[in-house]
Amino acid sequence: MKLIESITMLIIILPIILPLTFSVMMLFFWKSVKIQRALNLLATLFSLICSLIIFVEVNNSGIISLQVGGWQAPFGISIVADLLSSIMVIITAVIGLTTALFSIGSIDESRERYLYYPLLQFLLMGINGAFLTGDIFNLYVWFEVMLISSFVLLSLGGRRAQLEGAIKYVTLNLLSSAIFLAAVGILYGLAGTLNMADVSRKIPFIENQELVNVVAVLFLIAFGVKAAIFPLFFWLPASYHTPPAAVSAIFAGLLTKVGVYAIIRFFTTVFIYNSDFIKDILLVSAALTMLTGVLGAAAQNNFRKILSFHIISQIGYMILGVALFSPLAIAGAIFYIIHHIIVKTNLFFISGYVKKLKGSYNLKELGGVYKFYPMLGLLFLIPALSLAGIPPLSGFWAKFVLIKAGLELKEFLVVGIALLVGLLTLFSMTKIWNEVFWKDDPQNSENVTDITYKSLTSGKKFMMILPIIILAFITIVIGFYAEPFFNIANESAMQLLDSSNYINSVLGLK
Amino acid sequence: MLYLLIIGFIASFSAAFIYKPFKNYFGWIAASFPLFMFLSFISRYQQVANGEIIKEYYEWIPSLGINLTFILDGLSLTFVLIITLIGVVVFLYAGAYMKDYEHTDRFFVYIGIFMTSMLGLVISDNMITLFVFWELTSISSFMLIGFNHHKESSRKSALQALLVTGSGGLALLAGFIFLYLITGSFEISSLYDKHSEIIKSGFYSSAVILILLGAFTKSAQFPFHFWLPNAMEAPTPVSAYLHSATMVKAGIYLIARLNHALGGTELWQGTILIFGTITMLIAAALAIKQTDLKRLLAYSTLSVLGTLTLLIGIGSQLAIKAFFIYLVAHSLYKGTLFLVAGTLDHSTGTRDVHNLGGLKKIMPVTMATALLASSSMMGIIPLIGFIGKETVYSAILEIEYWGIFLIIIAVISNALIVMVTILVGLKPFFGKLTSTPVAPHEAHIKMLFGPAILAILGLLMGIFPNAIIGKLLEQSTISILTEELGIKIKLWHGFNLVLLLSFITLGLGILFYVLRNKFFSTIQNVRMIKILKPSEWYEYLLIFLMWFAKLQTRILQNGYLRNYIIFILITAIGLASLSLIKAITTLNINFIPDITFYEIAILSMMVGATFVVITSDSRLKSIVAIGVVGFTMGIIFIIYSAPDLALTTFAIETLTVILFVLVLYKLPKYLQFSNVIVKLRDVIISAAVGIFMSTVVLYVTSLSMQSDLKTYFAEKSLPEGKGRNIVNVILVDFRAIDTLGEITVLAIAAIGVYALLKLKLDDKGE
Amino acid sequence: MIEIISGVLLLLGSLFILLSAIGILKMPDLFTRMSATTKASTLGIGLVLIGTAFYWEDIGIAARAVSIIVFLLLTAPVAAHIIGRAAYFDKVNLWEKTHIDELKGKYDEDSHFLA
Amino acid sequence: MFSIILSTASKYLLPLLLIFSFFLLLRGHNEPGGGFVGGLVAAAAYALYFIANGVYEAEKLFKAEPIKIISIGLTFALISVVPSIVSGQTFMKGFWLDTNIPVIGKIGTPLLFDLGVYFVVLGIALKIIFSLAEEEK
Amino acid sequence: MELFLPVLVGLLYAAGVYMILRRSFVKVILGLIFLGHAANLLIFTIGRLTKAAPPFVPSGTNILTEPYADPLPQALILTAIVIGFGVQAFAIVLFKRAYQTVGTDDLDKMKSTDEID
Amino acid sequence: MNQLLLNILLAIAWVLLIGNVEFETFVEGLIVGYIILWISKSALGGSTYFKKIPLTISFILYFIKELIVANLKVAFDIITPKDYMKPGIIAVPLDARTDLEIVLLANLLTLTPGTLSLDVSSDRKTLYVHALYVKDADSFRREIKDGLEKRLLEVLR
Amino acid sequence: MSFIELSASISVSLIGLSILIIFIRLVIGPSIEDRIVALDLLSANAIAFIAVYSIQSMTTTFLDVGVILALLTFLGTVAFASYLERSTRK
Ligand code: NA
Ligand code: NA
Repeated sequence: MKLIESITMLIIILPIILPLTFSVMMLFFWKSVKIQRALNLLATLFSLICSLIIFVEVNNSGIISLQVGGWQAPFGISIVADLLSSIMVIITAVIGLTTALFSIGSIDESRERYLYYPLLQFLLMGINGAFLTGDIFNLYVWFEVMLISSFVLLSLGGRRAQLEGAIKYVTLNLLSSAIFLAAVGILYGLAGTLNMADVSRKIPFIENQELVNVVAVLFLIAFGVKAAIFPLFFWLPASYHTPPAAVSAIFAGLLTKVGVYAIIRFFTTVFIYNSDFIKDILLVSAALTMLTGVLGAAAQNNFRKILSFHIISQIGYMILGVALFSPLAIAGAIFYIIHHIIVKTNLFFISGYVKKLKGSYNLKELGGVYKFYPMLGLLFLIPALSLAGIPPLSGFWAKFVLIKAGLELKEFLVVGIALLVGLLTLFSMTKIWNEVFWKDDPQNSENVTDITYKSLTSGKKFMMILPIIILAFITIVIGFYAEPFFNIANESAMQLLDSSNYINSVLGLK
Repeated sequence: MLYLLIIGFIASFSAAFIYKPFKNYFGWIAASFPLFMFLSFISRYQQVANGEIIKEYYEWIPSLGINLTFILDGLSLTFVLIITLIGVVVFLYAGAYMKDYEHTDRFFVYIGIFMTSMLGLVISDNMITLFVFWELTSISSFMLIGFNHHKESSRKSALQALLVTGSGGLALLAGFIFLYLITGSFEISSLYDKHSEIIKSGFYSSAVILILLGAFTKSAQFPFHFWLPNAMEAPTPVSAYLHSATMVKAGIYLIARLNHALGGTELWQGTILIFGTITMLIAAALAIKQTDLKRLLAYSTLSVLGTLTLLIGIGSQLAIKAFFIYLVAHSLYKGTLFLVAGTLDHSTGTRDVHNLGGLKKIMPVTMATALLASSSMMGIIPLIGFIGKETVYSAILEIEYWGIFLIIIAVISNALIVMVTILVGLKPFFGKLTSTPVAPHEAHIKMLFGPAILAILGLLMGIFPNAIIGKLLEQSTISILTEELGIKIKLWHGFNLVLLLSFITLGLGILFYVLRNKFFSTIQNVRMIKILKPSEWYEYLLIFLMWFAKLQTRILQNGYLRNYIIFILITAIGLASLSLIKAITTLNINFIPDITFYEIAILSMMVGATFVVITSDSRLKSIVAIGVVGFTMGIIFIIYSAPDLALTTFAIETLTVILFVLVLYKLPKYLQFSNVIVKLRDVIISAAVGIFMSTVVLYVTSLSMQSDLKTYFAEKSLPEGKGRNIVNVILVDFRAIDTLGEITVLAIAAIGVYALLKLKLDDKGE
Repeated sequence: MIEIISGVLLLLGSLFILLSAIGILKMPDLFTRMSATTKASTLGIGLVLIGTAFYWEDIGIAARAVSIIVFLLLTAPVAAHIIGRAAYFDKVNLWEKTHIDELKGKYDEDSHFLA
Repeated sequence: MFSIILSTASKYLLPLLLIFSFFLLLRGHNEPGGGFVGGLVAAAAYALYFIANGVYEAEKLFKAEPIKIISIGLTFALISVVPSIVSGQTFMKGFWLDTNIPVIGKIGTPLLFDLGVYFVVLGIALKIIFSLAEEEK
Repeated sequence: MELFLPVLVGLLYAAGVYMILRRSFVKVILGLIFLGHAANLLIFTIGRLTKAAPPFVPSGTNILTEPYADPLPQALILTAIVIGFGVQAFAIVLFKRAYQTVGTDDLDKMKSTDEID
Repeated sequence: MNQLLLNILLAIAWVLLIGNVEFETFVEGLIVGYIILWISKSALGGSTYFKKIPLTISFILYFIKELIVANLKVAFDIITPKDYMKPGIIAVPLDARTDLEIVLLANLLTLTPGTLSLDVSSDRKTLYVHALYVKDADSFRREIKDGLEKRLLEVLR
Repeated sequence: MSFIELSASISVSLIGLSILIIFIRLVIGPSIEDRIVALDLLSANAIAFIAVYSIQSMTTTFLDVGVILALLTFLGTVAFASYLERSTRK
């Protein structure tokens, strides 16, 4: 009986421990790529199951918290799953699973032999840790786990572009870590505690509230770099187009969203969001993030570079949700995150598939895909149009909610920008569509595929197309069946805005 | 109705699978789909005609007020019937016309989706549901306009149409949300009794402007009209369908649909009236220059769309009546003429009016059809077009003050349309037979049947207007004006001013035709100043957009790592300092300078070593110096009671040195890159960061801190953590999960170093 | 009594340490500096450590002091040797009064083989 | 680089340093030290040996693949949480045996965890150093 | 009130920032190391300082009584140092590989991934 | 035999480090030492040592005396402004044969102020020494061979 | 102030002074080897400082740091020297 209880308690830490356990197992089998593939797949499957159970638990019985080592909060480290966390963990698992599949189909064996799969699991471990922890310093640790795995995944293979991209990625992210660490230190110096719930409780008693604002700004900058908001995003376009598509895809889907998650978490649970200063920063940043991102995309002629800049642009929408800070806006931001992760990952997968097919990411060199692979074209249109906010796909509802929230709060300018950016996004997506799918292949109008594609087994091809189908299907489901998704987003927004439940659950009050 | 839509979408997609096996008679199969829709809806005719409003309701996203509510009233049904009826003809026609195209199966998928979306649009009562279908028509028309996507012009036109209608769509969405914010509902039918509330609201004008933007772009009103002629890149059945009867009418439909809620104000009526008038005239005028059959028709369509808009702008009972009749008439004859143009193209290989002539003997059926439709278009009795034009003139004449002015414009525009009609509908068949790229021949029955039906329908409606559309007209007017219409449609009103105007129009039209032929080369040479052409605005806007996008990307994403760092740091320090300044004013602390001897030693070592690192011209020297920095850190940790930290620092420093030594082996000498100004800038930035950090630390440490954690660890470390070294107990017990993460980082770093050094893929690919 | 012994040892040791510090500053070239420092500082530190051990009268502390001393005795000359050798390769200038250099020309420039 | 003096010294220093690293590991719970510093000292010992004798000799001496050591370390860390799960306690709750062992004092899962840390640190330091050294050959 | 450590914190930050703004990547790494030291010293200082009282429970007693240094910042810094080391080690090797591939340590020569193609 | 000796030495080192002179600690040290030796077994070649304890003691005393004398000599040179040094690098032929002998000799020479062992020739027959006070090379060589080397070899052989 | 306290203070001051003097050598060099020797000596001084500081602060926990410091300094010196040696080899 006790064991069962323990396992139910254990469930919320499993998204962190499972990937680690499987990574270690893979390290023991590091000579056998096949075993690693299987273990990796198994790990992601288990993680998905766990995350679903966590979600059901949280949805049924409220916020769950685990005091690691039995040291009561705020003295030990708390692992906490509220709705937002559990949603994020589920999406992480979905993306993990699809990336695992896509990797089997697309990653070259040399990378696999150099421990690609354990790295993937380490990355997921860090991401899940960041979503689940209730401790500020522990968040820093998970950020670092996530970062270092992403550093390695980014540079794995050692091609020139990878290395050049990685240098910027690494340096700027380390800079953000340094700011993060400083902020953690200052916050401890002010509040004398690291537990998010406890900090939230103690902040009102700090003598100098203006100093709290200083820390809040520093956290915002640190997370802003990770989230790639304006003007802190430079590392992203410099690097995201350099690694293999599977890596780009999981980065594109998950990494920046951890930054967004942290911003949401800090400005709902930890800090009390009552400063016009912070709001102004967020609003201006949201607008400029949307704009500069989409304009950056408009300037590009490379499939993945366009997609990379669009990540930034889309992050702007999520930040807009946080900046507006009404329940609807936060719900919109959460809905946006869910939608965007699914869609963006898929677009990167598709870019990878096209690359395998045609041997290039450059729009000028590509063409003729739709003619011979209409299914792939259709599969591209689903996420692409969703990203552009075409109804009734998921992206439309995401934008709709935010625009509605913005108009409710009479933030007309930023709503106007959001709408304009939506149009420009559509422009970019049609540009890809025109150049890659519609246009004839500039080299040859016959069905010419790259040598690598010809050499792929049908199993590998299937492994590449399957995750694309899965994610496209999810996009459609979210679009056509948006009500439950929106309701959950709404509920998590409510939970975030009333942090007393969180605090009580973590600190064991009441 | 929802089920009909679902069936519609499924049927559309199924075309992809059933096209190939039934290729030869696919036109009939395809036509049965809109026919089925037509029959399904016309079965409700009686109900609607009796004034019943049929509604359906399904929950979709109730928490956002978005539901699948469908409404079938006179207005909807009119549009539904036009859409499906012309659909039957176009689908049948396309079966033959598209036979030799590649991927015709895809064509039927798109056009099926398009039709279904169009149906959804006109039966939706919920604004957001309507918007969903609105955007779906944009997307499916994008696919249709760009159907010949191997041609760059096709792709460009498709993009243009999508961007113009898409931008309007976004405005429309915002407009809808404004309406929601005013009324708390997205249901259009719920707006009936909220008219006064709406027009009094502060959001009213925003809502009107945004919604009209949406409608105007979709219905190609000036200055957004340019996408429509360009969209003639599409295969002819597409042009016939989208640009005569369906898509471009969506905007008109929307204006009509929302008239009851938003109308009655100067803003609404005036804007619509003015833009409608301008479009009517300009489009007709622009037609003069055209030589391509389809482009001629397109400009005439634009003019008609302007007229329709103008009519709603007038907003009188008579105007609405005119609107309705003209709408039906136009759909019929324009659909026919587009298809005729397609047939001519198909049979002769050209669409240039100058290359066509004397085909009456070779293509008799086509000629007959064209004649019938042209008569309607020119407003010749007894076709429906005649009634349409008559009513339009009557409605305009009713206007006070501006009526005269408007009627002149209307007559001129219509005369120009007459000219277009002569060019498209008559000229190809009469006169001398010209040589064409393909030897002309009469078209296949499937391509003749449909247009002929439509043309005949136009005749029948002209003769028996009340029997066929009378009831529908009444109900439609109720939908638009929320009041009953007391006027019956009549073909013949006797000799009056309006009839005179009709004759003037015809005469003027013929005059225009003659003049046009006479001065054709002159007309061709008339170049409009580019800046005046909205299509050029679009081009300029795109060019500007690309220029600006590249410029801002080059400025921001410039590739220089240090610029990125500077951006981040200035943002961080700038924003944080703003808060800090406020914090400082509320603080006062006293410094007691109490510096011991070894503190001086440490400080001078730190400063000296830092200085050496910064100024050093050799790598090894910097490494030795940074070793001293680390070493000094260790000493600080010893002085301030942190032996574990000191141990770790020394160990790490040594390992870092070893690493550096292994890595830097054989690297070249430092190069001095930066000039004095750059260095000065960097010194200022770094000094700012340093001063900021020092200040923060000073002020935070000046506050008192009461940490429960410190005492807790001191009390529990030995009894419960079983260790005297509290730091270690924290690391392996209290906060063991931190340490777990930490060793994971190390493991990953090791893998990373190993992989980086061992795995070196060549630079081809990726 | 023990405190006095300890204090004297501390003072003596730190004097030797100071001496070696002055030595390293004053001596004319690297080799003479190393000659001066390696020993004086080892001796000085040894004395200070013994002094400390005396002060605490604790076997554990004494053991640590002894281990440090032993370790220094083991490593200091090795360190001096490899630095000196590296310096010789690196062509660090000998003091002009160095009158005999029997090592000159004995090293193979490429392989560092020493005849 | 080869120097008889350094090479010989390193051979005698290696066991001395290793014993010292164990010492740091085991005493760490009560005195300065712990798995991390212990692991680093052990790695330093091997690093010294490697610098003095070359990577070939060092790898001959250190036969285990460092990645295996890392895996073992992580495994120890993971095993240390098993008792807490099996006994139905909070995750990672420390477990201690009653017996008092000299030097170490009490034995419990946190020490096992620390041992894991020791191995990971040792493994990574060696992996990094050896990879770099091989790169140069 | 200690003045000298806050000043040192600022000095280290300034040095770190200055170094990461250089064009040579070796200098950038040195800058990152400075920033690491700076952050550690910041946490150490801001967690309040105590001289000559390490957080060890003396033998013979069960709990530690004031004055003693706060052990938590120390534990945090330890973790941060170690993480920083792992990351730095990777960064150093990354830069080495970049040097091998690009043939220079000038960061201005490593802009290819930001170009518009 | 040699291994056992080393093992016991390690155990003693252990006891000293722990600072807890008890039998249990010693046994523990033996076990730990055994593990260490087992890990590092290939690092240690065979050689014999620790035979002549009295000789060793007298050697240590001799060395300490030398150490202090030489230290004072150098100290004097450091604190007085004038330099009395006549440095030089001298090749000293070696009688010491085994690595241990050579290394011990070289290191002890270095520890003695005024002299610094720079390197051993690759054939291990010559030791190159830097010295602060060299009147002439031959007498310097003799000094070392008759002094430190002879005494050291007595102890070791 | 007892004799031992006094001598400890003097001792710390002397060591501090030595550290500063050695540091001058570290800064002025001129050769890299000079700097390494200086660094080596600095850390030896740190060991002495730790020893005396343990008397001043009445805590013994720091002495372990001294042991480590001795070991690591040696390692660092060896690393530097080997680097120098190899970089001069062709
Ligand atoms: Na714990
Ligand atoms: Na640690």
